[in-house]
Amino acid sequence: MSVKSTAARSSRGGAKRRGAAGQVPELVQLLTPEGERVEHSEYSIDLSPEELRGLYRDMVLTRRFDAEAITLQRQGELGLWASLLGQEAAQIGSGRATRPDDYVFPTYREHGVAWTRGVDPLNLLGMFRGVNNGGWDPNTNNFQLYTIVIGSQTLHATGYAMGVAKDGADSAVIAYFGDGASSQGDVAEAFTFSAVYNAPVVFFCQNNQWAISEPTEKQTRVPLYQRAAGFGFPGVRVDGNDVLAVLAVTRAALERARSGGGPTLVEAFTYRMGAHTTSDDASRYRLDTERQEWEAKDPIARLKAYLDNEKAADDAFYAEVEAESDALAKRVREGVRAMPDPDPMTIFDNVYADGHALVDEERAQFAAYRASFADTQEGAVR
Amino acid sequence: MSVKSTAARSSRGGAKRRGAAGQVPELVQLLTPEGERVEHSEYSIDLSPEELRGLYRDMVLTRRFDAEAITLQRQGELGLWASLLGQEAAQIGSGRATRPDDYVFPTYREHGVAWTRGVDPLNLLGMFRGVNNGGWDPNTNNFQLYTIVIGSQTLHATGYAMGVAKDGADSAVIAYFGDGASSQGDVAEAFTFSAVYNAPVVFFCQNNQWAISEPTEKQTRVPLYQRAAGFGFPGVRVDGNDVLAVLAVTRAALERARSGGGPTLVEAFTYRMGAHTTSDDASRYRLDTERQEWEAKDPIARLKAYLDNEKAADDAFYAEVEAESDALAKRVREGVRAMPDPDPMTIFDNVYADGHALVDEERAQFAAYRASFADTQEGAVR
Amino acid sequence: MTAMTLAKAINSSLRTAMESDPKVLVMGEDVGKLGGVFRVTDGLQKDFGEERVIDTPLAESGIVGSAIGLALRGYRPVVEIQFDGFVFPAYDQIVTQLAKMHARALGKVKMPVVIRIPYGGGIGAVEHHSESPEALFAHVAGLKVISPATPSDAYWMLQQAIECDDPVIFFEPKRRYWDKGEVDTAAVPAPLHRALVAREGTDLTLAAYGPMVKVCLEAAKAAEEEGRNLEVVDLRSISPVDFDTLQASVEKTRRLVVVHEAPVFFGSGAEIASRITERCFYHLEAPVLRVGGFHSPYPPARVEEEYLPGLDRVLDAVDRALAF
Amino acid sequence: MTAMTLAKAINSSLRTAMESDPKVLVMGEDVGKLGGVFRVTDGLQKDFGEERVIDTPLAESGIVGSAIGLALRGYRPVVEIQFDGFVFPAYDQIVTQLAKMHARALGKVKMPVVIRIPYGGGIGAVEHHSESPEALFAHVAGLKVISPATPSDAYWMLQQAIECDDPVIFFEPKRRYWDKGEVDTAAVPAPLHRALVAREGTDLTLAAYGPMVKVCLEAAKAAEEEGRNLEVVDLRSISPVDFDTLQASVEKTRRLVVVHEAPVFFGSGAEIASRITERCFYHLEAPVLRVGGFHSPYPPARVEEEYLPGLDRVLDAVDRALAF
Ligand SMILES: Cc1ncc(C[n+]2csc(CCOP(=O)(O)OP(=O)(O)O)c2C)c(N)n1
Ligand SMILES: Cc1ncc(C[n+]2csc(CCOP(=O)(O)OP(=O)(O)O)c2C)c(N)n1
Ligand SMILES: [Mg+2]
Ligand SMILES: [Mg+2]
Repeated sequence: MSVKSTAARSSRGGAKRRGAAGQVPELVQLLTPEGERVEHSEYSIDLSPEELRGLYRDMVLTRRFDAEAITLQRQGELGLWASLLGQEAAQIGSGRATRPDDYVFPTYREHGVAWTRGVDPLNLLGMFRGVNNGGWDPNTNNFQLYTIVIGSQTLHATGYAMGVAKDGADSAVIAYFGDGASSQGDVAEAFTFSAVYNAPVVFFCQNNQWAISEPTEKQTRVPLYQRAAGFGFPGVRVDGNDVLAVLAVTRAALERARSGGGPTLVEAFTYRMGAHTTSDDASRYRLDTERQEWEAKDPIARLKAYLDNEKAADDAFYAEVEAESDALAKRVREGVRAMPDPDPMTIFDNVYADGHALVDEERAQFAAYRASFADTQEGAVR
Repeated sequence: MSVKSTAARSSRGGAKRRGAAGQVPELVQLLTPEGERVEHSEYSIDLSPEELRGLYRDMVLTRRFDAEAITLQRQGELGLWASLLGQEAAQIGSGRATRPDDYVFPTYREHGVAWTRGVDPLNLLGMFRGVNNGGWDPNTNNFQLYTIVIGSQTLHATGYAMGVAKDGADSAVIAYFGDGASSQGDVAEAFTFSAVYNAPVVFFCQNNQWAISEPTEKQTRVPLYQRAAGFGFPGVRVDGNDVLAVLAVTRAALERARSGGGPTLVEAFTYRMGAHTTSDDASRYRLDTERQEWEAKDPIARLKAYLDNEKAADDAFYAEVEAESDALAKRVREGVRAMPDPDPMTIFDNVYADGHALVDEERAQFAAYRASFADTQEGAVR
Repeated sequence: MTAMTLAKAINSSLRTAMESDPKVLVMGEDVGKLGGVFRVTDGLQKDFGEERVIDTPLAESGIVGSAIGLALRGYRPVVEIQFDGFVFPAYDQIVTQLAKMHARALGKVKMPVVIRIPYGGGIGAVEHHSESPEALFAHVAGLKVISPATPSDAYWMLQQAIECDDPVIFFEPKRRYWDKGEVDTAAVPAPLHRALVAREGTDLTLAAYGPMVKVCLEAAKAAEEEGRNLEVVDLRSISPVDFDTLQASVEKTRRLVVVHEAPVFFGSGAEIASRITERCFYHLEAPVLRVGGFHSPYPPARVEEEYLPGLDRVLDAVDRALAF
Repeated sequence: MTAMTLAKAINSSLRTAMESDPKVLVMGEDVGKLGGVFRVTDGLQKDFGEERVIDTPLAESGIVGSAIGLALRGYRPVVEIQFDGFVFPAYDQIVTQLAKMHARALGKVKMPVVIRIPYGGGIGAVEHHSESPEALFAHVAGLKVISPATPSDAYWMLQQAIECDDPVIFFEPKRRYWDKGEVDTAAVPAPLHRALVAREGTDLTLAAYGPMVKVCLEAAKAAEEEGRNLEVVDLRSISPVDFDTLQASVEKTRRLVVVHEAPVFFGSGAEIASRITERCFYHLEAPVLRVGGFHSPYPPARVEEEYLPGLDRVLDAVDRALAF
């Protein structure tokens, strides 16, 4: 990464290496892009080598899974894929900050967070393959289904957090959303509700610089983390490619929520290294040089440099992670290929929990209609 | 007004007489409740005695009109009335800051602003009488129709302001809304759009402490003017019962908009002295003592005290305004009583500008149906 | 058996539900101290506290969106939308989230959220306070849509809606809030989505729900004086519609007029007419006629009586149907 | 005459409108450099600049709300909603503001706003990307709702919609974007709300609009092989519906099947069936039958072909109608 590019970015409210003397730097960082540990006046972290290796493993496996999904999409096994490439630290760092009793409300790109919650990666693929609209039980891992309508889930998270508070539980809730989503009225309403009820929720914004083809300047003219103050709760910008900083900042925010401190907005400053989805062609709207600059800040390379500097990992470890990655990719590949298409009659399932006469009627009619093809040659030909 | 009550209010982010040494006071004030002129480091104003008398006259006439409307509602001439009692300074001060080429987007309570724009007060009554849903041409006085769905008009104002900028005109736009409205997603989206496009719009929030039965604490836990900073534009809180301060602050904000400075949020800190509307019973949710405290800050009494201190008005002037008030009330009373019910066939008018076959069909059918009663005795009896 | 107004019946029903299930919450604008602009939640906050009767910020999407979250946490929120015309800021949350969550989760989560909406005209209100948007919800799979016509149904149907594990849009006929009727809080209520024959007749069926049931009963009475014997079916439920009950009625009377306040175009009457025509094609002696609002915004209060389907317009349609 | 895809026809139409009227604006998410996710606005920002082809923040209510303000200022915004399922955050602005502003102002202001919505399924997409919400707009007075089926109609109807002083919801059949057809940019187009007989026939009328017209034409062809002569009416407009043209067709064929992708319950077919039944009661030899989506959320892509009305389901309905 050239210092110049960082400077350019900071002119639009972006990353700064260090604040002016006496000031808290705008961007919380605990690990430089070169893998050096730096201290921060407000956030600290002290992880064992094993924990550090765990984060590395999480990020590598997540990236591998993501790459496999892209391949599967290219091969026609998935209809679409939304890659998290480049956002591994933001997701693993924040996801690993949650406790099992916390509840997570993702968008559609939180494959890394899902991993930290113990959701089987295969489950994430159902929706992208087109066999379901979200194939897991949210309550198994306290990980809600992917939400596609931008911003909606921030309100669900707020309501859930209001419920946690009513129950007197000390769990926290975390809602993921993007820089683009910050413009949705629902997100502002979530800020208002959570502030007024002092709900234990962390709003985790992955500012990956782009909302499909639109740069963050089309959504805001000041850094997004500053949005929170006007609603009466703290906002903090963290280097989203620094897994240690993300972990530290998210932990603090979740702890604050658990202990009655109310909401916090965390803006993870990161980058979407790939296209928006496999349907998108990023070359139409952004220069590859921008991407290249961010490559120098790669979250995995950064942690590896640190692990190596600290001698916290050896070749055997890396080889083991590599083997695990291969196994994961294989399992995913085979799992997806074996994923059956749903029975068409499931269209009528789960529309209602307590039944609905019209659904019953349509189900019966459709079954009869389909049965009519079983015996006529003519029908089958049409 | 007791000093104590002001202090109590300020604990929830309310009025402060003076900030701590060296700090800009949170609440811009140029006239104390006792009618003393005070200076402010950022905002100043210098009005001629005639201009001061003009503001007084505006406020008195507006209040009289409002009182007459309440009476007319009690007499059954109006179905409903939303009184502006107590908010005269906020409305006259801001309305008088606008230029004819500026454009105003009101809610449903901006009778004072309408007055400053030259809208005939009678026009405002049509909707409350139930003879129309807004009976004036917005482009005659650049004063949009009253908008009932809370918050919607802030986006219209933003779009209009985007258009002004596109046209290269140096006009400004002002959007009125309430403390309750600040919670609507639309208002946040208006903040986002206006900031991103640097639209020449002033968001004028009359924080009258209540949204029907809900105090401002149910909408926000920090002062509302602070909302703006997180969207990248300035917010300022002005003593909404001080017509001079409101005029000065709004003028500055409009001027900023006209000269390419983009949006500003003005929070006029004021009080709804009456019930929400004539349908409301404020005694169910608030103490009359609160109202009494605000009476001591009355905007009209305050300006009168100043006029008297400055010897800027004499008895003849007051008598003249009184006479004008009586005449206005009479004209309004008579005008409303003479306001005819609409012809039922107008239901079909103006649904579309370019026509619609179904409306034509229904109009014809309804006309035939109504005509059928003209000749049958039986029908008329039913 | 107690005589009470429809508003009071809803109040009692909420109270009963809150007493029997601590997970039931009431939330909305001004539902607390004020008791709602129609006093439907009067006294509830006093007795159940601010944690269960929640005055919300002024943001309908926020209200419904946070209710969804509360439901995910195991609560059963009963949301009040202040007036019909103010449900639209919440429409996205209702249509894309509330209605679809159960299906999206393959049945793993439930959405027991009731959205109470005072609806319809006839109270002399300003714009957006008199609309009937039920068709806009009935078209959406995943929602149940109901509307009581009497205090007794208001009481019981709300109980059933709150017990239901699906989202229910509960349309309250606001101009009937002050009408009194007997409520037997110990009765065994009819199934939630069952239509009831409110008046038996032989010559033609009038079908309605909510505020129009009363108008239809009055029309039937007026028609009786002219020697016509009309049956009135109170549909009670708009999604699903109890077509079996209606079909039985129409097979008997051979004529059907559907009445609602909402605009006719793309309104409930269209669905009912189409389906009944399909089911009763050889029985019908006249096309199913519809009486409802015009294709125009709800008009100013001083002409609403002309706009709203009243006795005369219903009887006019009856005449036309009988003329076939 | 040029052959072009439906997407390209819309692109050309926008270009023509922008060239001839400087007040025409294009706005939406990703409409600029990207040219929209379907490339429908491809190249427009390059040629007309960022002031006229506006990439907006990600907020649909904001997009429509600010378009209303721009219209008040004299502009003619053409708004793009990225996918059908994302129009709902803007629903409040559309229904309570855009649709009612002209009437509210007693005709003093006009609302020439076009809202383009790629709609319908069949493209293998994820949730919210395949819906057909047209009924939710047609029920609302003040809006006009149209949907072209061919590149030529896409070109011309968009021209006419932009020229219209009323708000128009322009539903684009997204799965036909890549279908080619002849467009004569010098032709005199049919009136905007006129239905067209796309194929003449005598035995039964198929009525459809947008993506289903092609399916109906294919069904008619298939039926021909079985000796049945079906007429296909392309309605083109959903509000208003050209009932005169349809009535004339049904009086001739005496049977009608309405086809759309949207759920049948409370869908367009209901309105069309009711009104045609009323108008043609003595002509109809069978009830009007409807073919459309089920009362369920749009299903996952891998079963959408079963969900969507196709040749077989249309022909099944034709068989049923002819069996009466
Ligand atoms: C309400 C709504 N409008 C539009 C879309 C289409 N859409 C999907 S993703 C996206 C961009 C989201 O950007 P951001 O919030 O930054 O998240 P990112 O994809 O960058 O992770 C858009 C416009 C949508 N899903 N929902
Ligand atoms: C979207 C919407 N929801 C609810 C209402 C009902 N309502 C009318 S005024 C009002 C309170 C408004 O409070 P505020 O914004 O503070 O303005 P004020 O009346 O105090 O001037 C409410 C809830 C409405 N008009 N629109
Ligand atoms: Mg992004
Ligand atoms: Mg207020």
